[in-house]
Amino acid sequence: MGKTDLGPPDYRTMLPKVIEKNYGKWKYHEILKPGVLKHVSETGDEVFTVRVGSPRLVSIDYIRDICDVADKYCDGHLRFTSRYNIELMTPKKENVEPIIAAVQKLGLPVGGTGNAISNVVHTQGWVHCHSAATDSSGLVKAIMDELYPYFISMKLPARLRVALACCINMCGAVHCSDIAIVGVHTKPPKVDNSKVTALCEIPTTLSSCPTGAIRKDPSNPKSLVVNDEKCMYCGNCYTVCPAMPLADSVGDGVAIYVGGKVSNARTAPMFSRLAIPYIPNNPPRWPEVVSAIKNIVEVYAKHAHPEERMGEWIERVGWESFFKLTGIPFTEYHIDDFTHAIDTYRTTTQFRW
Amino acid sequence: MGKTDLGPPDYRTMLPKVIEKNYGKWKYHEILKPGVLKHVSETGDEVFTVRVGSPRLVSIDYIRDICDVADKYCDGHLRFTSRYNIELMTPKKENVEPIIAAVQKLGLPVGGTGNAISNVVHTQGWVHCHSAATDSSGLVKAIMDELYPYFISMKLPARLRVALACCINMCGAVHCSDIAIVGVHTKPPKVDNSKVTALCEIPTTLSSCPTGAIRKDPSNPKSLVVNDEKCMYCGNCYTVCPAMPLADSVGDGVAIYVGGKVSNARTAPMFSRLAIPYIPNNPPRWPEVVSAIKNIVEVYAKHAHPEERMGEWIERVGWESFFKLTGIPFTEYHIDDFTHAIDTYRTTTQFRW
Amino acid sequence: MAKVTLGSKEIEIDEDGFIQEPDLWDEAVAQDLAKTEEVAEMTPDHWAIVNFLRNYFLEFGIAPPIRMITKQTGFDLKTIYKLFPSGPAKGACKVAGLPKPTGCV
Amino acid sequence: MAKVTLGSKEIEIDEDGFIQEPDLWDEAVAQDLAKTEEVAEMTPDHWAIVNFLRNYFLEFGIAPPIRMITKQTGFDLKTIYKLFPSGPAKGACKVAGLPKPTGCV
Amino acid sequence: MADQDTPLINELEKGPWPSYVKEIKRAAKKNAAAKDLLGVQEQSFKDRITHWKHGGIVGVTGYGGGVIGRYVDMPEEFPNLEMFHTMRVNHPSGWFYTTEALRKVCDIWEKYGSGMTNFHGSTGDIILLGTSTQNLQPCFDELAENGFDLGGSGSALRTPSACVGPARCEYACIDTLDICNNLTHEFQDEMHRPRWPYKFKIKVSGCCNDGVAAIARADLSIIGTWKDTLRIDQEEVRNYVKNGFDIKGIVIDKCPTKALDWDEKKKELVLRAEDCVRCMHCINKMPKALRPGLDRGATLLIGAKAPIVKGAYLSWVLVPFMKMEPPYDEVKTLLRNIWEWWDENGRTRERVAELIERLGLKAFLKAVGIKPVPQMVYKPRANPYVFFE
Amino acid sequence: MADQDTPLINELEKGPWPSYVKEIKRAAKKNAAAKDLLGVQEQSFKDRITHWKHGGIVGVTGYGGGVIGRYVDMPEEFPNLEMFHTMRVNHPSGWFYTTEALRKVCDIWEKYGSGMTNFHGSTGDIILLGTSTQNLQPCFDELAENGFDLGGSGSALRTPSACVGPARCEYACIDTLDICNNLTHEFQDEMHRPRWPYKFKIKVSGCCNDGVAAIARADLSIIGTWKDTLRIDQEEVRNYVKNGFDIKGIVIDKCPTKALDWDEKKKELVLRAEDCVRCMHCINKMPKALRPGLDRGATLLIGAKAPIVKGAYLSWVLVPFMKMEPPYDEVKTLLRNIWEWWDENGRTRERVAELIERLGLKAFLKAVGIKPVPQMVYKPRANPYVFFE
Ligand code: SRM
Ligand code: SRM
Ligand code: SRM
Ligand code: SRM
Ligand code: SF4
Ligand code: SF4
Ligand code: SF4
Ligand code: SF4
Ligand code: SF4
Ligand code: SF4
Ligand code: SF4
Ligand code: SF4
Repeated sequence: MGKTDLGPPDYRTMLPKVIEKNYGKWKYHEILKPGVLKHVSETGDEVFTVRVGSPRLVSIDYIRDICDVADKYCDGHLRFTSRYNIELMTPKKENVEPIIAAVQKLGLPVGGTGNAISNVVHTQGWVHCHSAATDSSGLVKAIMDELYPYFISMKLPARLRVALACCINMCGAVHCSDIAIVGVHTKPPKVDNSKVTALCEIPTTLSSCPTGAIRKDPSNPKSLVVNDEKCMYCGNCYTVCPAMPLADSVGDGVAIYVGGKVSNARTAPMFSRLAIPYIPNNPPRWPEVVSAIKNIVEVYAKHAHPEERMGEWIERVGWESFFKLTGIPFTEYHIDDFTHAIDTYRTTTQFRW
Repeated sequence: MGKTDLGPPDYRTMLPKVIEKNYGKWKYHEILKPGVLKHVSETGDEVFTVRVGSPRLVSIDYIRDICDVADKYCDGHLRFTSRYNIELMTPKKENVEPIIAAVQKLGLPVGGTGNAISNVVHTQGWVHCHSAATDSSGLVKAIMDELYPYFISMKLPARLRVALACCINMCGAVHCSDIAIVGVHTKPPKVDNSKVTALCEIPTTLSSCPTGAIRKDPSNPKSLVVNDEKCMYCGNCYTVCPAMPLADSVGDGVAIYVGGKVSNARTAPMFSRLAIPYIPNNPPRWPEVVSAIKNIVEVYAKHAHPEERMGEWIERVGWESFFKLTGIPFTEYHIDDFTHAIDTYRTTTQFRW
Repeated sequence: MAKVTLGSKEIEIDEDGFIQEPDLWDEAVAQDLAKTEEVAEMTPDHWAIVNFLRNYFLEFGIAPPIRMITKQTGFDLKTIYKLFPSGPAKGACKVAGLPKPTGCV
Repeated sequence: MAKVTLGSKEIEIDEDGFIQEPDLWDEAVAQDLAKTEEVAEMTPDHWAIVNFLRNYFLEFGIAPPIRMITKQTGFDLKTIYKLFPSGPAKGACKVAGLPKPTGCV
Repeated sequence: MADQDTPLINELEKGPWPSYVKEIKRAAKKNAAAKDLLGVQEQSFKDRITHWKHGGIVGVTGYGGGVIGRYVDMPEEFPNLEMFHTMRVNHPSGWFYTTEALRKVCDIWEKYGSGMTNFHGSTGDIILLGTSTQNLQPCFDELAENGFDLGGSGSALRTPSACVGPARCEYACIDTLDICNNLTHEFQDEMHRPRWPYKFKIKVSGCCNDGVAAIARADLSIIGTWKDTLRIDQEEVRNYVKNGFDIKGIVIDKCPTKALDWDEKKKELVLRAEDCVRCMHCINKMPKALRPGLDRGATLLIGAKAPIVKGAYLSWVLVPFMKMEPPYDEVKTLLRNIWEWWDENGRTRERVAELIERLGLKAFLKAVGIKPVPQMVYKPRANPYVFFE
Repeated sequence: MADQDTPLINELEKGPWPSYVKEIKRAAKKNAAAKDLLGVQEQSFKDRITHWKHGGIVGVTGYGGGVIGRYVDMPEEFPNLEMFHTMRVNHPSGWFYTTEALRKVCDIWEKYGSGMTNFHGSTGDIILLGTSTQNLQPCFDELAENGFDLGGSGSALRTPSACVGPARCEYACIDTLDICNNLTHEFQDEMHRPRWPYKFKIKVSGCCNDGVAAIARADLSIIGTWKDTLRIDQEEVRNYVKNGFDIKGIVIDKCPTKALDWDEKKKELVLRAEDCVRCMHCINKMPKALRPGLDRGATLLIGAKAPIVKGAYLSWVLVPFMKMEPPYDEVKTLLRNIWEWWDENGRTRERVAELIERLGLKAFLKAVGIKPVPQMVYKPRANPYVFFE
């Protein structure tokens, strides 16, 4: 048994010199152009940052390529952002263009700053997770190919955060994103009763279901039945009981939620809310999902005021206008029927036609 | 058996002539002074209305007195408002002052219009109801004696609606009033098991309790026990089971809620929210309740913007400011712990110190 | 509360005339109670309703909802008021010896 | 899934080495399972934990929460990891023949 | 009951606001029950507790409601209150009366009751406060002779009410009085013969100022509105501004959707009509200059109630717009559909909103045949728990 | 796996955004598991379904977490994926690296794993994607040799994360990196040896722009703020305005509490300090002119999580203001109190917010010793259901 409980490396050993020196002394910043930040310190020092898009799921050789660039222009330091972008920092303004050239040579885009669409926070999908109702890296790639112009520019009314989770466990801040793509099942779990006893804690499984859809089979104490009527395919039972898979090649697909945010700027953080309840999976490029997202982005770009996030725009014009402007049909699925549903009902005569 | 299902008298038989003639044709109105409205019709006709405060709980002789005034100046017609005020209407401007003089002779105030405190919507209290945790007419009288200046003037930032319910059944729009006074019990019901069988449906009683505090006594199937810990004195069990009274001469009192509204003007309707959890009953004049209300009204009058209702003012400045400005202590009781409590928690870093 | 003679028994009733000693109820008591509720004579139709009420109460501990009464007895509400002019709650339940209804009926 | 010999029996295990035929579990099986989890020898302390886990599971159908284990056995978490280096979930539960824990433990 | 016997309540004869104690004393001069009422009120002030017993089922022939039975808990001390029932008398829509009709009610009540009344109860009935079981039927019969009927109580339709509306208000977008009167007459059976899981209330306001507080306390609210654009008389707007009216502070800044601007150059009020959510505020503040549009109807909302048992509910939008013309068949059909579903599925003492919450708005809409529209909600669901069909 | 065997995923080599398929192909050149990964991905694209089996409990000696066990469901077809576990490696606070450290991780992963990684996982770990049970321990040992340790998984403290903060952001009101690093080191045991009802996450943002989305996904959020007044450099404000910046549209009108005005005469930005709720917006838009105040600390919020089981939660205010200075004892004590109460009362798989909702915020506050203040709530209760003591 080797060392344990070492903890992560001390960040102080990782900081570039200019950062170390000006730690806590930054005074202001400017965005020189998409993907390029300049931070100015009270000491007069400056640091230039080139932000580089990344597919997140990468090979070690990719990391080594990036390290080569950092070694060359950034004194052997770099960082990643909270949204998987790479940030290459240098105190030397003259290094900025070479850095850009170097990463572009690697096929990587520079951007994601200011009023842009930054990288998509996402998850494992069919690359690693048993729970996935859609793929993650593949769908993100398809989406970002389309949204690419918004990554390398800053022409949106405000920043727009896209996130994707391959199932409703929602690994990532998907539930509070301007646009959230969520993998959904639409069929109840198929119980494999031969495995229930060996694999599952029955009481845990019963109580895992938010709607109480799972009962013991009265005729067989060691098996479970699902009341399909009461099931809304959340997969929570499957999480605790491997004998209840609910993935389905026909039923699985994607839902789109919109209007969430996390920052406390101007408005309080908001949940993303249902825009499109279901689009079937259509790999490799999910064209229906991609075009639905594009439509939403474009309608937003056209109608929002400057510095207005997606959710702020929708709250201002009303959800009824959102559905009208995007042409997305409003259905019974949009009306909440879970625990706090009643709080979403419109208790005023104020609305738009 | 006489006539049944006659329905109420047809309102058309009750309308003054000027109203009949200009029905649906009114063009605009003015408030000539507190308690006096002038409505102008598209036909050019005018009707003058004198609004008169009333204690609501009145003798038939009082009604006859009013009828005398109406016979003299209003061609034998009058109406009541949705808040118990009397409205004496006449097409003749010259009748206005005589009407005012006549009702004032009866000891009745003229006012309640515009940015005033109108009559208090209230309930039965100790005059008629078995469920009352406080008196209604008595407490209202004590309050209105104090708020009287606000009835006969229009000096508040906006209209201010006061309502009172003698128990949390809340007969009246108490739950959406600028200031709501509510009779509250603070002790669990005392079960009279000798009466339970004869008087109560046990299953109904058990299921009446929102917190599940009532159980059958395991040792005696015909009797009930209350888990005092789980009881929040709502009295719903008493409503269905007379054998569970919870009135208590020491425990009963009054809570004050603020900031509700009903109109859809500017903002959506709002619930009133807890300001003061409990003040013991102190008849005949409930001085603590009266002065607490006066304080709230005065702080509101001082700080609100023009045309800003109590709740709108509080939402603008924040509840933290409301408690600060009024000096009312914020306690654990103010924090919701019922079904939708979580929606009241502040999910943002935005607040005032 | 007062004691009155119903079906030749002394039975305690409340102010509204509902019997307070449910165990003493029998058909004779019902017949006398009916008189207090403007029911001149207890016909089979009356009994159908009273028996339904009583059996339901004995089984479930509550008076049945009106919809249940009309569905199960086949009498519509109009007919029930004809049979019991003071209605199912005040009239029929009283005759059936149930506790005074608070919510339903 | 694979069959392996544990306590001189052929028992099916899953990829993680958890037995799939709980009815075949006995002390000998436990002893063999322990070896796969870096437990050289099953001491009374080991048994105390394993028996608690097993009894709890048989009674309630679930593995006990960690807090329950430490409270009931008197061993703190550090000690449990000393006894079962792969921890209560992977180590002790496996030895006790429980289904593979998902949520708790 | 002599004055010196009621020192506590005598306190409430003082002060500027008219005194109900004086009123009871007036009635007490003629009526023994009213006299005892003084006593029991004093007693409650002393004891700080109510002296009324729980419930009572009394009534008139052919009705299941309309009377609240009441008995005092100290019948020895207050023998005239042994029975002290209230009768709920349905008011004419809008609470308009001729003095003749009112005097008639007073005379009848002098004959059969305590002489004390509430004008009105908070649902809107004339409350005749205090009579005996024996007097109920003759009192009712005589009221009926004179054109008055009882209102609702119990698990029934309750007395609908309406704001003054077109009778004396320029804002009214629907004929509140006619709607109220028409529906009340249509549903007499539902009002007088309780049959549902619980009570059901209807209130009608001519505009969203909501003068009968429908949105807060009616199971079905009918609230006037318009579909076209509010009307602006620019000349009158200018007059307001000329007279020093702070149009920016009072109107423009307070429009909830910022749909208004004041064009200082053109001296014109500019309205972005598609943004107006018809909140009435600008009209309220400038009634001479602004008026509702002309394509009028009602928004129907469902579900308000007091807190028992699940906490209070405000109504929410059910039908964004419905034309309101006699005989109001569309709303009548809707009401019947609602009642049918509620009656079939509701538990005892479950208001319609609670049932909808329990079974889901989706199921309710399907049952009453209404299509989901975004106007029904503030926002779509945030959770991913969708039941697909 | 030859190119022609993966026609579907090959499609994703096209297009402007960098391609993860290309990355897998790069790794596949050196590693058989990565090669099979291409195959299983193609298979999933074809079948529209995942090919990974449920769960797996594997790990390293002495730890109860840090590894996610994974097995493919077609082991015959993809023998190199029979075991394909991921290792969660705790990142240095702020995700700063030397290339030396990074290269080291790459080398180790080349030796023991598939060569595929996530930089980073959405909790913030370096995700080393795909290795066998046998390789876990040696890989871990070698990581540890080189200064890296595992992050959290299971019912444990998860890897805390922090925004870049004072390292490169002028807005940071607290030392996010130091706090994150300090707490992570303090609670190694809680991270590596699961013991609670469920997972617990901590995230640290330097200001309420919340660069790590703490408020949406951390059980405890530590978010920088200030108690005094934001600082205004009027000269720089004037510069903005001079350069055509729409101060009214972009800043004044968007201040949530209307705390700002632009005095056109004095050419000054006027701030009503008591109305500022420190939302950062005006500072964000005029970073050269405006800065946070100087009396700094953090607002602590509790409770965010994803939707399983009761719907998602956003964090809410627990401590409006706490000074944040090493060794951060106050927050450590608070964390221990929270965990103690949660662990004692929580059900299996019940996050702390769900427990608080179930037992009441009141009980929670009492247990952790925090006084109720109005900042914790948007509004007081509307219902009358108060439990008096
Ligand atoms: C690098 C990073 C912090 C880190 O530790 O990694 C960062 C850095 C900055 N953020 Fe951020 N934010 C970062 C994630 C976030 C997040 C979290 C997220 O996206 O998941 C948020 C919350 C987003 C949300 O609300 O959904 C976030 C909300 C903001 C905001 C508030 C925006 C708003 O108006 O709602 C600002 C202020 C602004 O730009 O006006 C801001 C401002 C900034 C500034 C300008 C701060 C500064 O002075 O240095 C930095 C450059 C921003 C830019 O991209 O233009 N940053 N920032 C993160 C970059 C992520 C990326 O690669 O895109
Ligand atoms: C790897 C990662 C996704 C990614 O690709 O980035 C991930 C992957 C999984 N998460 Fe997650 N979660 C990951 C970040 C998150 C986040 C985001 C965060 O931490 O900021 C969330 C939302 C925040 C939260 O905690 O609520 C998240 C919410 C969940 C949930 C729902 C928890 C809830 O209370 O609602 C589950 C379900 C569960 O716990 O059983 C879950 C479960 C899982 C499991 C373990 C699947 C399972 O049911 O056992 C996934 C393993 C996938 C695999 O095969 O590798 N994961 N998970 C993230 C961790 C990487 C890292 O350590 O850096
Ligand atoms: C007479 C009455 C209708 C009736 O059928 O009886 C009535 C009559 C008028 N109301 Fe009202 N309202 C009446 C109850 C209400 C109610 C219900 C209540 O108080 O329980 C409300 C909702 C109150 C609430 O929100 O809590 C109500 C909210 C309004 C409003 C909206 C106020 C706001 O800004 O929130 C207006 C518009 C205004 O005055 O600016 C209004 C305006 C008016 C106007 C000006 C309408 C008109 O043009 O004639 C009338 C004279 C108002 C005045 O008093 O200055 N009326 N009005 C009611 C008088 C009650 C009383 O005696 O005080
Ligand atoms: C007389 C009146 C109060 C008043 O003085 O004005 C009244 C009096 C009673 N109400 Fe009420 N309610 C009266 C209007 C209301 C209103 C207001 C309204 O209708 O606009 C409400 C709130 C709106 C609503 O319906 O939710 C109201 C909500 C209640 C409730 C709570 C219902 C709920 O669902 O939360 C109860 C309790 C119950 O039904 O068991 C109740 C019960 C009662 C009872 C019958 C007491 C009981 O538990 O049996 C009271 C009889 C008192 C008595 O001895 O005379 N009363 N009650 C009002 C009827 C007068 C009239 O017909 O005009
Ligand atoms: S979102 Fe669901 S499917 Fe995707 S990684 Fe998380 S748990 Fe797995
Ligand atoms: S998928 Fe969700 S709703 Fe359906 S049975 Fe499983 S836990 Fe219940
Ligand atoms: S509020 Fe309560 S006490 Fe008052 S009249 Fe209504 S039910 Fe009776
Ligand atoms: S008063 Fe309310 S909470 Fe208390 S036992 Fe009765 S019904 Fe339950
Ligand atoms: S609700 Fe509207 S229409 Fe009715 S009286 Fe009030 S202002 Fe007039
Ligand atoms: S009615 Fe209301 S929403 Fe419409 S313009 Fe006037 S103030 Fe604005
Ligand atoms: S959260 Fe605030 S302090 Fe941290 S990086 Fe973002 S803007 Fe800077
Ligand atoms: S920080 Fe936000 S609240 Fe404070 S003045 Fe600036 S914009 Fe207004």
